[in-house]
Amino acid sequence: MRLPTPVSSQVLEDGDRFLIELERFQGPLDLLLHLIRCQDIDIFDIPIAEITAQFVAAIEHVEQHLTLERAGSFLEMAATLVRIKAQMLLPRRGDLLDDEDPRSELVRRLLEYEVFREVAYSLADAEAERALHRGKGYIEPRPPRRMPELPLELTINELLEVAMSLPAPPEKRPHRAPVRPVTVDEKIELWFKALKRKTRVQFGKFIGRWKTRIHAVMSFLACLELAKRGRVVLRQDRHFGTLWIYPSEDDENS
Amino acid sequence: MKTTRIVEAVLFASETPLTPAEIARASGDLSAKEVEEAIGQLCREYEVEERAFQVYPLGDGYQILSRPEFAPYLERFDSITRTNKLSRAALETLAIIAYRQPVSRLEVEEVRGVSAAGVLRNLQERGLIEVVDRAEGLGRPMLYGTTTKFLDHFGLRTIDDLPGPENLEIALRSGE
Amino acid sequence: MKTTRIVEAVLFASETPLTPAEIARASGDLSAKEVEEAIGQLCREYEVEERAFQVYPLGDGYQILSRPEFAPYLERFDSITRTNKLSRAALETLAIIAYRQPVSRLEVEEVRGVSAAGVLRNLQERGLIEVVDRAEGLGRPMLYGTTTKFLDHFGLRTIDDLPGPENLEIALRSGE
Repeated sequence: MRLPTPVSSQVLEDGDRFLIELERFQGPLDLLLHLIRCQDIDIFDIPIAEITAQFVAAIEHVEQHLTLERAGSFLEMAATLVRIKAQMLLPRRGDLLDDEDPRSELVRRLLEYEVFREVAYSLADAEAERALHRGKGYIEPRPPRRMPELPLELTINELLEVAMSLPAPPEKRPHRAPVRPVTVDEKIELWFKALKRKTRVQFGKFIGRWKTRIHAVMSFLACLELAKRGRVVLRQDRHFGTLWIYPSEDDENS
Repeated sequence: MKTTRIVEAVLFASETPLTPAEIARASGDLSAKEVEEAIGQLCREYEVEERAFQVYPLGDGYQILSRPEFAPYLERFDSITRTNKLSRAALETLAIIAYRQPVSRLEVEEVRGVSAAGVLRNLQERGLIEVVDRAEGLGRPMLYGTTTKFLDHFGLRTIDDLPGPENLEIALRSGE
Repeated sequence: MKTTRIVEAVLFASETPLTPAEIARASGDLSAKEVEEAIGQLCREYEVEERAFQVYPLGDGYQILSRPEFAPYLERFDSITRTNKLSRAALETLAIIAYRQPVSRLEVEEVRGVSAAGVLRNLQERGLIEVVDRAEGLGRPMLYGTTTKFLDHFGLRTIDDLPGPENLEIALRSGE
């Protein structure tokens, strides 16, 4: 027998390729750094127009797929890049030495993030190295862990004290649900619902979901009422045979 | 890697006795007989070096345990004796079961307001509670009650001998 | 009883790192300094005897752990403590907290450029970070720091042992 194709591979669309790529990145700074570093770009002189275009292309499909929170951070960065790009186009007054490059704040953030990204990689190495050292109890107990046979430190007084401090017991089970009146009108509604998408319904099946007789009686009365109004047709081949309920012909279109 | 060292590493990392055949699983080319020999070697080493621990045969397996003469020091040590004290969660759960048995996990959770699966397993492993019945209804949940060991611990003959609320004051006073 | 043996018995029985002060509790007439000396002695002994385990410093405590070269043999057994590796998000967040502690959620988010709430909760649940203080100002945001368990997880003695690139200084200064 052939196994059904996993749903995930069926729904994969073109855009998801970007999604998979993006999942690799921790956030907009990570993606941006990747674009800069893998193209050997001087981080202190980022070609902002080019990078912005690449960044936007990478996140184009983000909105539909990523969680709002994650998508938001990528979109926010896109907006920042566009703003920087615009500022770069404005003529700058060359006479002021401390006229700051619009990219400088971004560069500072990128460098800062890069440092911690490096530290994170070092931590991963340290974690792997530490994991090679195993403590006592590393091997799973076999046979299953037995509790030490030493005497238990617990007095009856302590137990009683705790028992008394607990909230009162819940009402004795089983709970008796409050009796709710069963009405013919309610059953009529349910018949309409049951007949909506079916050509016929078996009476026995319809009442099968309730265990008490009152439901069967009310359901039957509802049938008779509907038949009287001409909304349904009842059919039974013989005495005590299966009872079928059909929606009447002129009810089809309503 | 020397066989003796591999066997030592495995015995060290295990908290329960392991049979030579089980220890041999550590390496593809290790036989139970070689493991036995290595254990003999370790025993002699620990003896000569007067280590605080020794390899002891337990059942059909072996385990490294501290020598009996160090027991008083270990007992003084909190974290080692602590294992026999019930946690607050275990104590509360035990109290609920003792006084309301038979009870289902759900009922315990309703009283304590938190998941009880882990605590129940723990108490069961300690032999203080057991499954005594199954409830009617959906899923037929297991019902827990206390064991004979529980009664023994408190010197009770039957569960009806458990003190009631009227004894609480006395119990509290005598507990001081 | 020789101090070294008592210390050995206690270290051997423990599954978590113990500080010298904690170990000293095993005996009435034992000082933390004597414990330190005994640990040094044990380290040398295990080294000379080429034991499969060694006493390792972790945080401000010590624990006997198997030597790394035996990891492949132990891995062939079922383990209860599966070392679950931390995600990159968790590692980056820890890196920031480790260097900038005490640090607020907002600061972590500014450096990483993404929300940190989930990661912080997760790290807190694993006991790797804790709330160490509250900042002044609006809402008095919680400030996070790393725990002893953090040092244990990465096999570090102190926070200064953290591996860090040369240009870290720049990043640290700009954080001020």
